[in-house]
Amino acid sequence: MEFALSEDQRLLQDSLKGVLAGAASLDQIRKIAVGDAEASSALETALADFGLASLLVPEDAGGLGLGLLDACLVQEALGYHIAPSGFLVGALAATALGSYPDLLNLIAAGEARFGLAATEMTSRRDGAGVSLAKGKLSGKSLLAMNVEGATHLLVADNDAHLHVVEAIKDVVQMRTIDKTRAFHEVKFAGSKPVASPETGDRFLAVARLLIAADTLGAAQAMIDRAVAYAAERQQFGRVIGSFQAVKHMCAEMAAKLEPGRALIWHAAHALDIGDPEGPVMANLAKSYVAEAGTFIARTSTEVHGGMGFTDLVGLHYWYKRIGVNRQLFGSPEQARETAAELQGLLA
Amino acid sequence: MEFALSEDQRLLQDSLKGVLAGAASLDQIRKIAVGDAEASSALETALADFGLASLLVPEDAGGLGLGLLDACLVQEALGYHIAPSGFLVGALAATALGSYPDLLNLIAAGEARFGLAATEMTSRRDGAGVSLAKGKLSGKSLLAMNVEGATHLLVADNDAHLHVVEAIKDVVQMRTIDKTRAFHEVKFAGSKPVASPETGDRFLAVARLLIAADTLGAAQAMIDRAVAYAAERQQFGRVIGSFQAVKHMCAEMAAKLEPGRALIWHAAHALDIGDPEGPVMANLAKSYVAEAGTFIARTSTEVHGGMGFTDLVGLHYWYKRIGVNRQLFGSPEQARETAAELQGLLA
Amino acid sequence: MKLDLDPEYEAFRAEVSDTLAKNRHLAPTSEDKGYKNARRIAWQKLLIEHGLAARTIPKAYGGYGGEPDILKARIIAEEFARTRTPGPMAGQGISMLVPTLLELGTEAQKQAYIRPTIEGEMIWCQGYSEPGAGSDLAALRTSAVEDGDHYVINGSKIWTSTAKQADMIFCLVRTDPAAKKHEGITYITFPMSTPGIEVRPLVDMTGSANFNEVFFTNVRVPKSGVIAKPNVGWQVANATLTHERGMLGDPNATKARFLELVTLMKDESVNGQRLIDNPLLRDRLMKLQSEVYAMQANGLRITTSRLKGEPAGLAGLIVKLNGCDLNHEIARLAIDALGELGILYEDGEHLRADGSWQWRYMYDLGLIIGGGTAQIQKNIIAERGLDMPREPKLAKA
Amino acid sequence: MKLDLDPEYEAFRAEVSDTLAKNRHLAPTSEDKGYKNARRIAWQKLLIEHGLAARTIPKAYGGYGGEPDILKARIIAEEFARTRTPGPMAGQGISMLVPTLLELGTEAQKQAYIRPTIEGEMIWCQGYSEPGAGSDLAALRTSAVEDGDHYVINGSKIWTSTAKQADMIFCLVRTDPAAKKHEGITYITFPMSTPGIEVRPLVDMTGSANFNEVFFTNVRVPKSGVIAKPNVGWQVANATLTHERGMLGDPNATKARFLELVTLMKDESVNGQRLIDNPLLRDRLMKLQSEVYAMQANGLRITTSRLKGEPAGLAGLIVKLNGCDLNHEIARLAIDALGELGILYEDGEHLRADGSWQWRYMYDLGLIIGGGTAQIQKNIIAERGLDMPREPKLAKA
Repeated sequence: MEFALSEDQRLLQDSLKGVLAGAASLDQIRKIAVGDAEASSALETALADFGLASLLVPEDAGGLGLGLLDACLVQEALGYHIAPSGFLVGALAATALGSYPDLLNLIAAGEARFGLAATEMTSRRDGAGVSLAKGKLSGKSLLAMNVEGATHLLVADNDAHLHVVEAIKDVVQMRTIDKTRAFHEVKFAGSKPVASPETGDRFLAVARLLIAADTLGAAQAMIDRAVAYAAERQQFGRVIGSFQAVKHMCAEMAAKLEPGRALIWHAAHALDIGDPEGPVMANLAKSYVAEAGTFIARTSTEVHGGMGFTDLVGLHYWYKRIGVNRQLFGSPEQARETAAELQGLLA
Repeated sequence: MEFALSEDQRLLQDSLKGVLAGAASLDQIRKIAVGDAEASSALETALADFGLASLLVPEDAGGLGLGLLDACLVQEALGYHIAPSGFLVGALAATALGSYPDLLNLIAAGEARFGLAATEMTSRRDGAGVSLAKGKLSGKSLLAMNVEGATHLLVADNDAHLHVVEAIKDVVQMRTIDKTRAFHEVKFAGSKPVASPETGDRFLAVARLLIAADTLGAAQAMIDRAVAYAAERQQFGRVIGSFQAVKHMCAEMAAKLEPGRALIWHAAHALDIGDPEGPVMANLAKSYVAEAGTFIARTSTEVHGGMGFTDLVGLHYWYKRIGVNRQLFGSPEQARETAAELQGLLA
Repeated sequence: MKLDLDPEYEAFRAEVSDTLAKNRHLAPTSEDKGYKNARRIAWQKLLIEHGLAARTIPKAYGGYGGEPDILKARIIAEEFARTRTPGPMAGQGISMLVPTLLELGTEAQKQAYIRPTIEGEMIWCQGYSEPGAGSDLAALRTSAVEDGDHYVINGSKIWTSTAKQADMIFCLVRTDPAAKKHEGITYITFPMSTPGIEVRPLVDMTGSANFNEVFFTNVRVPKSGVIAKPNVGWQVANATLTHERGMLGDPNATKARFLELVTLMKDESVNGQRLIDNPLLRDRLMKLQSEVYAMQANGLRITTSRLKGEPAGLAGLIVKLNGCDLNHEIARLAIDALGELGILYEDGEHLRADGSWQWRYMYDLGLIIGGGTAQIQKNIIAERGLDMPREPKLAKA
Repeated sequence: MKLDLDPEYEAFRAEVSDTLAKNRHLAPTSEDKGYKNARRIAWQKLLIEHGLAARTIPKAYGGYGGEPDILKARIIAEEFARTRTPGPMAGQGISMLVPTLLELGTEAQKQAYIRPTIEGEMIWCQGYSEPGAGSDLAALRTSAVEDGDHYVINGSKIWTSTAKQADMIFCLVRTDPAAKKHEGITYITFPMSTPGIEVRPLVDMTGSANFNEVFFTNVRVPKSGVIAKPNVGWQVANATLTHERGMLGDPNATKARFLELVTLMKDESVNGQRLIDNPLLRDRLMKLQSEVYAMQANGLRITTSRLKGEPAGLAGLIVKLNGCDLNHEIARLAIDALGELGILYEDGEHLRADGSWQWRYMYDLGLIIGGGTAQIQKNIIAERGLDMPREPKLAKA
């Protein structure tokens, strides 16, 4: 038995972090946030060169054939560096499209790039919702992810069935607190699915797990920054990190987050080996890390004092990343309810 | 406008605290907890001499005609001194029986002593429940209060209607963590109500408000004890009250509890003057103080370190008082749901 | 316990209401923007004339000259709110500088500054905090060196709101670097037009610049701007600082915000269910209501203490800590209740309440930190409210 | 990542299971009470013989003489649990004194104490904490004054479990009052039958005496009881203390408790509704489950680190803080779910699970405090886990 990352996995994460330290430095992220196309495409190219697109595509379809645990490590690194990336949606598509080798080939070759319109799987509001009639999709979906530049969209219909359609033009950007990631409203007017994969409970579980991994990374960055700031900042003639209140705030952040890391590993591994508890664990991981993240986002900001509130140290990018992730793919409460349902605890 | 206690009210509370400092010293409470009849009756006599029984009975029925705010001050003092007393149930009876002057006269004269069997108003379990058929009560009620020595019982039937019956013999003691207050299972076999008062939302609101006042007192005592202990106890060459972590624990306890005091005053006054928001406030007060109390019970014990866990300092009497009060007359969640219902927020 | 007002006050309320009704047509509208807008200044003067602004400022300095009366002040505020009439001007000049001048200014300073300030003709900003001195405000290092009848100021300030618009600044500077931390500070006023002052907007997490940084490079200012005398600036500033801290966490503003949240949860639906019909969200809402009501009752207690001239004690010390946290939690529930749509900001068809819930969720966190972090507040509660020991002195490293 | 075991270990599991099945009829039953019960001692000896107890203790001292193997130890524990077979004896003699003796005892001490201790013929208690020295353990003041080849001990100890039953005590005493706090302490063993020792049961909030106080009045004990040498007792004690702290917060025990709570909430109803069908209670349950699963996964991570001989880092440092709190919260939910019936205790028709939820709710709070309060744990996490500065030294008062 070995509950730890393999040498390869550590290497994967470290080398990706190396790439991100350059292409997703805070300076670069600031540029991306104000719409600097050059910075965006430099990051995109760096990540494409790293081979992220083919990571989860099986080897026989031309991919690297890695697993969800590897994907979580990638997503954690992206969250740590608040890097925007199509990786999450691509990974979801790769795991959902197992029975569509042609699409997988395109993904592995970097020729198919997926967007995702699935918000209504968990929450339908403002008249949104996509319905399938006579083999065609109509309706609209809110807060679709990675729509710009996508060749395909993965869409959830009102019965929570998934479909793949080719790129949709009728989109409107929806501005959120997170300036680094783009979200869109997408309107479907008779699109014909090119694929309709069956994924059961697994799809939402994987989506929630990956977003949890993203929050794990972002929250870890906020802890690291708080500890580093507390070691530098002087007040009342001593570094603030020597005040028991500040130490305990940092200790509480670490104590809350660290078990979330192990839970994500466990959930990812369970999904990778087909353990039936995998989806339960993934939903619990989303809940656990979202709650820990909310606490850490606030607490790290408080440790930074007034600086944490300003744009000067840029801490707010992580705060907002965590805040947005909390809501994506459903609230912590919804994830817990799904976990209860998967265990047969609902009446 | 004056949102403060009157001189009379302060005097009432101070003089009662004076009585309790003697008759309900921790030594006396320890005796009562192990069933020392002499200590029990000394306390009972002291409180009877103080005139608690007639406090809420209108003047024209021979009572003092005081209000719920006064009753809350009394109950707070009882909670502060973890004193068992029939005051709460007596006060409930006095406010419920406004249209039964004969019973009020008996209460004021100390000739009627009330027990209360109303747990099933909020929670029915284990086959408990009291039903009225052909003018007679049958069934059983759990965790009835102040049954011993009672001449009358105030009973809630399954439709949440109240009735007064004469003393019931068929009772079995139910042991709880709180050794100072006695609870009983009561079986009704055809008792005939001598009164059936209508009180609407007010009855449960008053019950919850009074139990909140009891917790307020007990929690205040736990804060006072923690602060005093922290000023005495030395560790690592200094009093522990000089450690920021301990100071902040005490500050958090005080910050949580203090607004609860004002809320109880406000709710009591609103009920006294017939403000329709009174029952909402009383339910919110029960919720607020129960949650603050749970936090304080644990935190004060932690400030006391190992001593808090032992019987030596007796802190656990307050811990248990708060723990039992949390459940009595319904959980904080139930109180919040009642408040929502009273405001028309339920579908 | 008595929550209604004496007839005298009810009569006063009627009078205020009447004055507002009669003059409301003169009030500025949303068209009247900016600090020196003529209609806003005229309105302010009218309010002063009727005793609805600058009520307790002596007539000699341009005020109404009324007696201090907390209840009347509250009635005035309530009537403005109830009738939705634009209220009197606010700002750090009016709320902090003027009281300081009245207590410690020279006659010349009072004559020069109070009238234009309360009439809105002179805008002030505050220069207290510095990048290196946050919670430890007295560690400020902006220096003022004597040069004849002037001081030459170098250094920088942060969290200076209205610095761009201000005519004048009231500022804490270090005039005696050799003195103990609290004893070498001077409270000084000078024009923002003095050469050598640079104002840089300070963008914060909300995305806008609600504050500024102010940089001083060899700024020569006359000594006549000193309030009281040199090196007692810490004491001069402290009285009004306490006042500022008390303002954060106003329970009536919190209650208004809570009521907006109730409306949101009754009006919005997700998956065909009203938000308020979700038991988890409703329970959180009611828990917040219990806290809102508790803080409101706590506020009534404080008002009564003030009326009696008694110290508010613990009830007063906890307001900032509890109130700011409660505001943040109200915003947090609103965002959680809105779910995915709760992340929207700035504009767009699906945005709710102009994005104000997210704005508040961030800005309120700023307020939790600003004016004394939660940790500083807890120190104060423990030390002043519970008489616990102060932080022991450290050995020299 | 690999969560199943190698075939070698699966074979070992089969072997353990087989041994237990064959011998289970010899195991003590609920009739076999008390520490020196013959059947319990015989069972312990049988377990040692089969390598299921005292597995890594050398044969020369009565153990099985096996190699340390964390996985085998885990398999053994799991098989006892799975088959509900009474496990090996535990106690502070076996878990703390024996490892200390093996590392630092003289040959004579090892010969004299290890075999009877692991066989359950010799019961030990621990004398570390004192009423005046809780979190600050090294502030202990029980004195041991030399008198020829003896020490004379005066003082008192607290939190001494099994003091009533113990034959022997291992104890920290101050032998050099002039030395620095950590440098004048000696680790000494002596019989509890020595004249001058008084044991008083210490009743705690659960209502029972789970611990004792021990008072020493001129207790004369031979110097031969000293482990290692005089005045290094702090170092001697420290290794096993770390071990003890790690034991608090075992995630498997927590998970078992959680599963009992799930059963309770499925089986119990109030107002005709199953507890688990109450959305607020169910949400709290699932939140706890996420924490239980996280701590369980965290435990697997620690086990792997141990297997590799690597430090467990933060994952290890947080176990006590999180685990004890989680246990307390599980008990709290059980009580809240039971509502009014949750306050019952001791006995009675309506009592659930023998009152164990209330007992745990209190006892677990004791564990949050014992073995280092939550505040001490947070200091440790900050200083050792996050490399934050230690508490600065204070100026002399």
